[in-house]
Amino acid sequence: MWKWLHPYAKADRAYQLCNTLLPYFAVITVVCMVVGWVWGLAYAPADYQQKDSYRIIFIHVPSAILSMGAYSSMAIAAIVALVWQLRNAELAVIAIAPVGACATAIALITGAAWGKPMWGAWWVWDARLTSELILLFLYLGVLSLYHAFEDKKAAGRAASILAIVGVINLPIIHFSVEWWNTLHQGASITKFNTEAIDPSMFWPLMVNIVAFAAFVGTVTLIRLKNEILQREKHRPWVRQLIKRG
Amino acid sequence: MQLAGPNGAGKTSLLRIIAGFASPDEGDIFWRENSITKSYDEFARELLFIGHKTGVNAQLTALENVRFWLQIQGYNNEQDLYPLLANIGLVGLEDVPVRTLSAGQQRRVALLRLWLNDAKLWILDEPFTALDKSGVAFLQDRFTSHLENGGAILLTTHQDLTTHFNDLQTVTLEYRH
Amino acid sequence: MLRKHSYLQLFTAVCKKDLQLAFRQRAEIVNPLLFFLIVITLFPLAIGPEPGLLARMAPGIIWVAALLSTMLGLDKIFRDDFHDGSLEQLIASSYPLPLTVLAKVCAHWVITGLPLVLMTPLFALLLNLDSQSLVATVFTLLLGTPLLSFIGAIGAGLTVGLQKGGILMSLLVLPLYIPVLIFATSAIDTSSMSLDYSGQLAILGAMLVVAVMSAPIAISSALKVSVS
Amino acid sequence: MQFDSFSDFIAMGGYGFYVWLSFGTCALILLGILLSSLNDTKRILASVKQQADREQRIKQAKQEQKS
Repeated sequence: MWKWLHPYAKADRAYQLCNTLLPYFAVITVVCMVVGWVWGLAYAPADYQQKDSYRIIFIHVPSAILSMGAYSSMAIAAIVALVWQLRNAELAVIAIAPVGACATAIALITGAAWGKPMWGAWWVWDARLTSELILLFLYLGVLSLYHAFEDKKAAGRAASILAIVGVINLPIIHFSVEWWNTLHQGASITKFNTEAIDPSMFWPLMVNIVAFAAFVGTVTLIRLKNEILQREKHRPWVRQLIKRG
Repeated sequence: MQLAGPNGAGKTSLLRIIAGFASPDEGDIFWRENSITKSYDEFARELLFIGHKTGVNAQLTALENVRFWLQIQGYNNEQDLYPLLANIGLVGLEDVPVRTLSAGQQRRVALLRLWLNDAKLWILDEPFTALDKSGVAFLQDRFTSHLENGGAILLTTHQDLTTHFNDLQTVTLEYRH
Repeated sequence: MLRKHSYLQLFTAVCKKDLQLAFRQRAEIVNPLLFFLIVITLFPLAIGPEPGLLARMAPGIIWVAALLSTMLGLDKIFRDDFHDGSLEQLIASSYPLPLTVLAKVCAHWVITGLPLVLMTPLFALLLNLDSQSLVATVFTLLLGTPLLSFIGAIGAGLTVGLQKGGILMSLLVLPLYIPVLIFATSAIDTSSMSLDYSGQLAILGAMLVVAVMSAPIAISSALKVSVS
Repeated sequence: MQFDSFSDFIAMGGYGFYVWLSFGTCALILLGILLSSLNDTKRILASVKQQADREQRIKQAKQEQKS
């Protein structure tokens, strides 16, 4: 059924594919990142309530969305790897994991920096920040599992299984943390919600989200190329690659 | 001195007792008239022990392992080890983690210590295991040169050494129920 | 082929090897820290995010988590060396074994204890510890974690030869950790009431000195038993 | 342009510290992961080259032994 997918099962074809896609992703990333940041920081109107501290939204929301997005795409790659026995998909799982972890870290830091002026404390056990923190633990779990194996094939398979188990648990964790937050609503913490966004803030946010997604794509492609090279180190086509410089 | 006997006759445990790793139920081990339990450091200075376990760390490379061993025995470890590694048959594998080497190659890394020490007494537990023809011959030359300059070797092996070493004494251990 | 006997050379050689090994497998440094972070996150989820309550319980949480994460890192000190035979070579070397053991425990502390102390401000953030008790926590951890490593190494030495030594080791060692826990947490409590807590620190320091002097001897005899 | 002068832009309505802290760490982490991935590529290609040289050394040693 997935006929068009099979040629990319061979490593060097996949390597070529990454090479061709990389420049496009890189260009989109640079353009959108510059436009998004300048637009968000300098030209978007200030929020009537939070004034200029709300500008952090332009990196907090995209990185939060991307941390979820990266994890689900990692899980999809894991499912493809395990169901269709596509070895390259396993490499994709390992390529995405560190980038997703970085996106989650950014979401956490920007969330804390945004929360400080609003609530006076760097870290507040708010529902979304807590589930973001647990997501970071899931990422680090997959990464440390992968690095614990000597033989990289088994490592890839184990990491894929953990990624799938993780993605199944994500909604459960999210729901229980939300419930935990409302349970302790007595505590003096307001919900971390963002009001309806009017167009002048909506478009820079969209540009930033696209920029972040393109960035995650670019770095994943670079890392995927690394993983393919690492896995095919002894193949002749890698040796030619060295000679061509 | 060769310690012979069927498997499980207690050869290895006797070697480990003599090397001071295990304590005998009765009796004691003496080195130069004083018991090793009291002055173990002097005895250890003149002892070289190579057991079943190679004593080589799998994550480090062959070079790092040998350099570390030289340091903990007090020798200077800056000496050039490449020729030594080459003529023991490990050329090209000097800077590869030892876990990627075969059992025979790992044993050769352990046996490299025989060329790098001035210990008088060698206690070797099955030194010839996993070694090929050239390795065995290589080792026997080293033994003869060590014996020539007054060293002593106590080893266990199933190889027939009498052809090579004429003044070899053999002690055979049997089961004692 | 003369042999010069410098204890410093042996000490640096053993430490360098352990640190080199640890940096070659980053997981050995990162895993205990991650474990510590996750244990710290569990408490607010269990007892609720109310800042006041968390701040009051923070010293206990941080110290129990420190205890458990050192325990996690302990069996690694001698396990690899025991299984690949390097431990035998260390015993059969002309250097005294307690010195080698001292070097190994110091290397282990640098790998597991020091990062813990450096990360305390982050943990204090999660439990919104006030700055006074943060300073006290850092001091108590700075004195306490080497103490935990030394005492724990005795347990590790005793159980290295056994198959399922992990659980047994914690049963042996946790009771020995109780005095350290009591004095450390009380030091942080007194600091949160902005009183002088140097008394508790002095006791911790004394315990550390005793441990540095006596533990290596106990550890080397434990290792000799495990090797035989 | 929302701000009349560059210094206002930096001050960011009094929240400058938080905004620039978050944008700064975000840029730092993004650059970090990007550079470390590019560095990995260099490291892997170098190790492939080193492996090729190692095999070359072994081949030479074999020839010397034969001759």
